[in-house]
Amino acid sequence: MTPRDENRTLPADVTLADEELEREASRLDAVWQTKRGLWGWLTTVDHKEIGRRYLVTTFLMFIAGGIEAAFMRTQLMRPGNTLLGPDKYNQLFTTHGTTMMFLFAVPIMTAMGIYFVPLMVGARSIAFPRLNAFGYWTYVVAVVFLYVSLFANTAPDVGWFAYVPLSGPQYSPGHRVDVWAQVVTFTEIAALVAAVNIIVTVFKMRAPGMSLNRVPLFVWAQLVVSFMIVFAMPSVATGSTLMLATDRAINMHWFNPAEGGDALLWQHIFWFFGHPEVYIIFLPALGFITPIVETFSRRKVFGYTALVMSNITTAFFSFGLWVHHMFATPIPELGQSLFTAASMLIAIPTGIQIFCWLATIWSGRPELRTPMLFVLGFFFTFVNGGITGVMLASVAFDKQAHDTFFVVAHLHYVLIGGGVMPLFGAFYFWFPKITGRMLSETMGKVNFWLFVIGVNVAFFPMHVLGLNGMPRRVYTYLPETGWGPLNLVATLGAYAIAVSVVVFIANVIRSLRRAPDAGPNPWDSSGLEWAVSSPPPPYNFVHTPIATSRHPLWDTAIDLPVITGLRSDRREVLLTTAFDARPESRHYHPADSIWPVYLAGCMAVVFIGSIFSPYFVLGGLGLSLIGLAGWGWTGAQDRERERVQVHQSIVDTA
Amino acid sequence: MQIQSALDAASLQARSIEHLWWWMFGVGGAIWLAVIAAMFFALRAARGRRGSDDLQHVPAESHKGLERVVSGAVIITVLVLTAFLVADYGVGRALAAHPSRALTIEVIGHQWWWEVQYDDTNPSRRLVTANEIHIPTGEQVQLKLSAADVIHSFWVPNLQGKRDLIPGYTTTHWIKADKPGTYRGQCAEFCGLQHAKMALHVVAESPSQFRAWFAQASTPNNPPSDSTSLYGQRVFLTAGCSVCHTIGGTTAQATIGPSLTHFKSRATIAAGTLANTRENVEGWIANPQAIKPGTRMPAVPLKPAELTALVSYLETLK
Amino acid sequence: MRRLRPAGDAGELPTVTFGSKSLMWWGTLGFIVIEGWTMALLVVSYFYIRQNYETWPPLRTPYPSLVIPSINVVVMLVSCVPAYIVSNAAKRLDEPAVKRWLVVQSIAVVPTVVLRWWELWAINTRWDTTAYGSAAWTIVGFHTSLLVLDVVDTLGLTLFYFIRPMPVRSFSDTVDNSNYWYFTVALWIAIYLIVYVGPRII
Amino acid sequence: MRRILCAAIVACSLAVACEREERRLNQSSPNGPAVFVAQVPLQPGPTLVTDTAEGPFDDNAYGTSEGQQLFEQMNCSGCHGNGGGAMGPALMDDEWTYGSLPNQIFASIAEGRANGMPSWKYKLTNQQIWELVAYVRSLSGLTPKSPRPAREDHMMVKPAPNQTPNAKPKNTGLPGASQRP
Repeated sequence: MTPRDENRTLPADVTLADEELEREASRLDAVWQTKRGLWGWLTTVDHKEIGRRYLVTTFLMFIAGGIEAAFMRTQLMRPGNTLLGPDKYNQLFTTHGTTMMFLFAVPIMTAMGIYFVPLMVGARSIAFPRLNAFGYWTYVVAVVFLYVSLFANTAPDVGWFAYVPLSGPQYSPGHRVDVWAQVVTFTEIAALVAAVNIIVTVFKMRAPGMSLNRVPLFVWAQLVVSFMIVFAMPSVATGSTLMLATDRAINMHWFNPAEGGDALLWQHIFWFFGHPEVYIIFLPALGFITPIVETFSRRKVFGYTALVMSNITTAFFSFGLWVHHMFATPIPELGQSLFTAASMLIAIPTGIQIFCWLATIWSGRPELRTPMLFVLGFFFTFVNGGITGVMLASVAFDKQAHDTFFVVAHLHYVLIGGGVMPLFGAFYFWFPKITGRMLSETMGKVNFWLFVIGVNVAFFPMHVLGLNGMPRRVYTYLPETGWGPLNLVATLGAYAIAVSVVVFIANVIRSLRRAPDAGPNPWDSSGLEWAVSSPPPPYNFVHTPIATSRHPLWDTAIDLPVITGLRSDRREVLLTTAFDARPESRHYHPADSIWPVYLAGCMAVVFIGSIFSPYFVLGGLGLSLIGLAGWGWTGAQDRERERVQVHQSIVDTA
Repeated sequence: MQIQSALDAASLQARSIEHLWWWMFGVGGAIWLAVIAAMFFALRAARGRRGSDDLQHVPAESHKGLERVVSGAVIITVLVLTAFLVADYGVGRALAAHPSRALTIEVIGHQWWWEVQYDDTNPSRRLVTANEIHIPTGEQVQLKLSAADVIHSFWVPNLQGKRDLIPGYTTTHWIKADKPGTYRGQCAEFCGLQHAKMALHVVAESPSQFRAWFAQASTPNNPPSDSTSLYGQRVFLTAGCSVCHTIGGTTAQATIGPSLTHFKSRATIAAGTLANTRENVEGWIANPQAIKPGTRMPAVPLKPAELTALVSYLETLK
Repeated sequence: MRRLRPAGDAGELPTVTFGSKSLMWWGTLGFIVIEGWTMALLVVSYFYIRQNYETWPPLRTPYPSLVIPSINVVVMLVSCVPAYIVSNAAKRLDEPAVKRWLVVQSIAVVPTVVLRWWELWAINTRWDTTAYGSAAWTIVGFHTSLLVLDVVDTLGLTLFYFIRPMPVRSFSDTVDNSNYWYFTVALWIAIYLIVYVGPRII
Repeated sequence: MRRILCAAIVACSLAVACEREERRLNQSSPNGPAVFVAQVPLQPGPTLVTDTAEGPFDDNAYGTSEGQQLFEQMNCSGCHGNGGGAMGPALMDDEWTYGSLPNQIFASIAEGRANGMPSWKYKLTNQQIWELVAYVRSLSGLTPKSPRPAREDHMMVKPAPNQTPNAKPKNTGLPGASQRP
């Protein structure tokens, strides 16, 4: 059965009457609504509820990491400053890196995916809602654990890369590094379940008619990145959980040179994850850019296929570059040149994407609203970071710049320019969808200008500092090095960034206090997420829409064709075929459940406990058995009404 | 002393890298300007036709044009990258070139100081010093790098790129100074509490001066003459200094801390942290933690008289 | 709000599907990929460590013993038979057969976990003596966690079938459980060859 | 709700963690060498704990690990093995000729003992000796487990080649646990 056949059977001009829709909506509400109160809050599996929490928590982490950065910048403001000693400074810069990479950048991108992918593909929910909730709670454990440790003077102090042997048992006594290893473990679990969730949602739950060549680029980016997560995150999980933690806890010798272990093994394992990580942060951000550019250039994006292809090739290349983080280590020259070539190659797909957007803007009708401004800020900042990236790919030059402030400048240009600026654009763009309220344009422009100026003032001088020989991760420096003035400038820039973030927060608070004013589609944008009310109802779509093109809302002027017939007396979602999205089956959608949060608690006992005693591990696993049983425990809901399809034959079990 | 900088090259290697940098900087800057210019032009005005649906529709021919422009830009990118690759490879070759045999110096990284040993077939003539490397100008010197505890990185920007010192590995590195001078370097791989204060100096001298220094450095000092320094020596040998430090010609032969045999001949103390002046040395011995929190040098409890005597003894170790 | 035009009806679509039509199948596949990939990384690290030794296993370290591991390989292969029968019965929605053979499968899989304990010691060195020991123990240990997970899953499923009528879709989950078991066994055969047989060859 | 929970966690972890994790860097002692009288276990100096049963670094991870480093650097292994004992007595068992209390061990290190144990009081500062005390006591499990250093980055003493595989691992988190007699 395809939409087209149905179009023949049903007269094209019939549309659903409003009161009929309302009746259906109220029925769905009764079924999909999350319970009120603490219990409902703990048990909800609504992907929008979870996604919103994810967004808030990750943004809090952004602020926390920012505060740490402010402390560090203040310490480095002048030579020989004594605000922070080496011990505190090392804890702060490690927590800053860990927070920004593991607790902010990656999860906030997946959070956007968790919230918007189902809406954009026209699904009522995400593929594995309980797993989704479990992932969020695991992430919360990581957040709480790291920050409790920070205040307990137990924050990791060996850098977010935790090189052995410095992070090994002999040179990092106490439990600081164990905290790091377990925080990483939790975030890996969260990232992996989110990735699987998004992959399956995209493959099996797209609206009828949304064949792969009609999938929005936002969703494409999320899909590609989810695949990257599946192949990158296990690497660091292996390193931190199965090697570093065991080295520290039960005297394994993975990294003990005297017993055949190898310090470089860690660097390979870590960077095999660590380099794709950058693109895991960066590609979803590119996914935000396309709809913003389309909407504010008032035209469909130029070079859709090229953009999709660049996404995929970037993902592939990004796994072949990790050694360019290790050019100063004893690695054969030839190997190094190969990685240089790969590192430069990856600039091409990124370039293609930028050219395509420029072409879109060029041939469109640009409107400089705040989201668009942030995209322009992205061009201004990220291109710079990309070029320094190509420079760093050169072995010879990298031998000078490696581990200096030049790299600090480069990575912040890439991650802030390529990640945070599109993210702010996305906030302004989709905030109305999430809350039903617009953000103030004026405050948005203040926010933008402060931010873009702050970023460039803060990080541009660091290029020079690096070339003038200032190494990274130093808690202070001597006056005679002459690094003082530029560091002062950088610090002032950092303060400007802080102010701009405060402006943003004020903007959010201001608009949250106002009455909803957005309406379903304030920007007159083209994606399916704009077809539903803002904020969307718990079931997303009363009737699953049919995607007739890449820009459903632009191409179907008035009537939106929909698929009816999904049951409204129980949670049910529509599954379609993986490639051309033909309706395939109706899938039972699980009810709210306490077990996700319970199991996350068990994970906390297992992994945090493993630092102290193996008995915690056994205990935690024992407890989780209850959780697994509860999770799997399902009665025979209306068995007789199921329609079963084995292979091709449909069997009624009535 | 030279400000440490990769843009103030004092050797073939550093200079070729510096040239590579300026070249890449020029090209990269041009590309950046081009993109930003394109961006502003793109913003200048609405192009294409405004359709009934309020969207811009691009006529086929100008779409063709866009395609041509974009693919042109991509081709340029590819060409530039290829150029970068070639340039990098060339410089890499230049850096790799080195003579078959040369003066070999072992550098061992410790938390948080540098041990320096001049190789010699005769172990007794093996010269051991710390935090200061003397090299003759105009010739390539081979460094054998290894680490005693955690990973460090040897980096003297004016002379050469950096190389990691990794436990379990011995890596080789080549440096060469064209003109005499003192070049500052600093540990470039995070190595713990005092990573920030783990510096070293490379002193490049004319070959003759170098030979003179080497001869002088290889001979133990003659024992102290005046009573104060004699007292100071006794303090050194009894108050615990000798547990970690070596002073040639005395019973102090421990290798846990830097060798102090020719202490006074070095320009700095505490791994390039302080100038080697009497006040600094006294302050350092009295309370190292105030200067380098976390350093392994303990605050040895000494009476004022003992301290001054000890320092005046150290002053004699030229 | 745009007006909605009904253009199709999903009412007639099946609600329970098997294989790649069902979500659970995709989820299982996802975690199979993740776990397989993690294991692959561990194996690569194992060979990376191997480069640091002249002899493998290191001097004064005996070869891993083969008896118990070989027995366990056989047991696992045998246990695939009931798993296969179960999944076929499930596809036929033949509840009695599913129940019957799930019991058999449960009985067949439990011994693998028991044998695993001696299998760990069959490595013949401790994890804290050499990097070789660490690598071997980590690989076998990680597979043990997958093994235990799937055995628990099988037992739980069996239990549920006997406690109360299961929803029809759990027949589909039962099939996926069997698939996951095939994966666990296949992975173990690879590890058996690398960790236990390997040192005698390389 | 969650805030209260956090507060609780913070409170208790602060309590347990601070002491363990503190990097207590070598403090300067007042001038004048620390003088000891062998019979009296009292020492002057700011960082000393003398008459209590607990040494100042017993539950401090950094101090214990510094002690471990000193143990290697001062070549204590020369006589005591890696704690297993050789020319000198083993430090991993629970036989203590001169007592296992921190101040007793302090005295043994500072004063030296008969049959070859040298006196270290003029070679090491009080703090260094206390760090050694913490490490030595950790070897035989007299200090709390969590601040103890795990294995060191050097050669482990290998077990006998024909080590019986079905011996249950007694992994005490101590370096070279497998070599215990």
